[in-house]
Amino acid sequence: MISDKQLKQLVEAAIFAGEDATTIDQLLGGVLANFRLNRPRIRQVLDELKEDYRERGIELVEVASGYRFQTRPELGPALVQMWPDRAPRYSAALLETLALIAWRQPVTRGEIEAVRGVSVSTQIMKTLQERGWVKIVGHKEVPGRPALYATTKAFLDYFSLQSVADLPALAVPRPELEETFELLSAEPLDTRERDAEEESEQ
Amino acid sequence: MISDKQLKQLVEAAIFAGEDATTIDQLLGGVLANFRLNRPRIRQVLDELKEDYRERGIELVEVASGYRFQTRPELGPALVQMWPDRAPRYSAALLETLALIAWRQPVTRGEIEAVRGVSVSTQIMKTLQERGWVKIVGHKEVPGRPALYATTKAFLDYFSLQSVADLPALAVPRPELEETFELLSAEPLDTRERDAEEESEQ
Amino acid sequence: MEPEQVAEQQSLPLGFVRGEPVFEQPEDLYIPPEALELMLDLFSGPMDLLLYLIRKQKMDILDLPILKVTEQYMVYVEMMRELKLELAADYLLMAAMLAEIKSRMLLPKIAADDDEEDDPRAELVRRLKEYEIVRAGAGQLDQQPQEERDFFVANAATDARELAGQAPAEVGVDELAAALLKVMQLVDVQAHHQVQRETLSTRERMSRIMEALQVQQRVEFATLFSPEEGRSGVVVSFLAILELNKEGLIALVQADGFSQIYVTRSTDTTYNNGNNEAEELLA
Repeated sequence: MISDKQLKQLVEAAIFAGEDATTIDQLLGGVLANFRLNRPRIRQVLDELKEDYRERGIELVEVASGYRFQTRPELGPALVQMWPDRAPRYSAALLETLALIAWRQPVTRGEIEAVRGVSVSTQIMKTLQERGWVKIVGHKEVPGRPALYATTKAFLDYFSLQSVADLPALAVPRPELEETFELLSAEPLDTRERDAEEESEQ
Repeated sequence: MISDKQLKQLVEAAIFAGEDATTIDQLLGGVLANFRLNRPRIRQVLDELKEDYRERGIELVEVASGYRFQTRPELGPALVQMWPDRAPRYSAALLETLALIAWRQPVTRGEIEAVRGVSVSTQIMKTLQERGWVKIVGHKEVPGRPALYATTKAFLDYFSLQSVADLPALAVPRPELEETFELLSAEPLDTRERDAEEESEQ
Repeated sequence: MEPEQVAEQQSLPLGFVRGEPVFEQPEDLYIPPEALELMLDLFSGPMDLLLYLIRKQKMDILDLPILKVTEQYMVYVEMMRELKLELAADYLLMAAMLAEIKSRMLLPKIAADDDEEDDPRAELVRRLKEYEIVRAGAGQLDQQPQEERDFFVANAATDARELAGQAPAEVGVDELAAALLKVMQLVDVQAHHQVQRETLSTRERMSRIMEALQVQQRVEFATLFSPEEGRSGVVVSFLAILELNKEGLIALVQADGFSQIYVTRSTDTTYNNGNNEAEELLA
């Protein structure tokens, strides 16, 4: 059993912690999976939360892909000043994650991490989705129902690609990598981590 | 002039909208730049916000790099079910390496290996840097100019620490550390490293 | 140092044999290979093993029982060597150091005045004390609340960033191609720069099919093919459907032998709350 207060706290925390908007199904299948709750009950909690935040700096809204908290529109002009202009650049970690999603799509975050050998930060996934390059196209039906990520048409448009298949032709092989490949091919896959490191140190 | 209610809404929205933790200076220089407000006033607002969220699913906390909202710790186990592939697990080797860098910083890889009695995998160093927990702050002026590693605020934030001294085992003072810091401060921080860190936080 | 630290160390099993934790070294000093491999995972290096052996003697590091510890350490290392286990090099280095200290301890003392300075164990004791701090620090780190394990950062979306006109970062296709190359070599060596274009087209098509299934619970098999794409496009779609089916991301259903084939999302029945499907179809 779960008290009304606990239920509201869980729903609130889950929506705040989500990378993007959260659906009622995600709540029922995830954070509330251990409780027997129905959709009307969750809707009621969401209505209460909306009410709780009525006078606050942020509000709970329902968008096409679910529920999310967002800053109150009238605060926008003042909040603008929190982000002074600067020319940002993407990190190697972000680009590698994007390349991996393009190549292995549809792919879960866990699969990306397994290949890269390091964890992928939530911020990277969020940036890629905010940019509209990556989207969730479904969920893998395994425990936890992890999201499946794929590249979008906006991704192809941005990079002027007809298809993801146009990418490898552009990838110019670097001669110093050839050696690494030769060394690598003599060894089984589990040693790849160590070899990848050698490469990154060059 | 700004009403108490508006001020609280702005501070609240700015903290929620920020990618990382937000400092009082960032608030004063950003969202509140048009108002003549002082730090005690902001502290008071922050205290009120803490109080407002006392019973909610999230709480306002102060970490090494500023203020942020985060989910209440007791909700962790239920929330992890929502994103099982986001839950990280770190090896003893990684945690020891990280603890050592925190304690002996700035430290070279060779020095880490000397204490741990085992070679440090490049994968571990890569993971620590990609997570933004560790960065290169300079090079030791000995043959080979090995990189000097130090921990970042992002490391403290991640482990909910205000300072390395919050870890009692590592809080033991080391007199020789003082000297190292003096030496280091004579040398300007490698700015490329700092830029790289900013990028990776996008 | 702290007593609880000792207790923790004591309760650490040497390994697990058929699910049973092994706390004590068997009398005949035989440790099954599988236990030893697990033990290697348990210890983060030779210092960790050494610390464990000292704790097992219920001794203070300061009174390092070098003879006993060296003896036991050598037993482990000998077994590692027999089993040709990796990591042995770091352990061998420590073995050599222990052997050296042991031999120096056995030598008659030349000038027995300053015992502190002359103790051959002094350097190892210093290192062990230092390592003990690191080990305790790592343990404390692990106990700390960790992001995405114990708590999640709460963020809200905002339109202010767009208002700010903050231009998103620019990146060129060549950078992306270089990133792809880097990632590819992590995974499949054979493939490197000549990953078949077909594979990529297929993966991309798989995404589009998953996306279509987000809108509709099931679609007719035939609608996933567009004749205007020509023969190669049809092949790509077909391969994508086969691959999705193989990865368990979709299911192919047919009411009877000759009726229309439908492609559906593979559904998880554990949490369905009845009217999901109707709502999704309406959405």
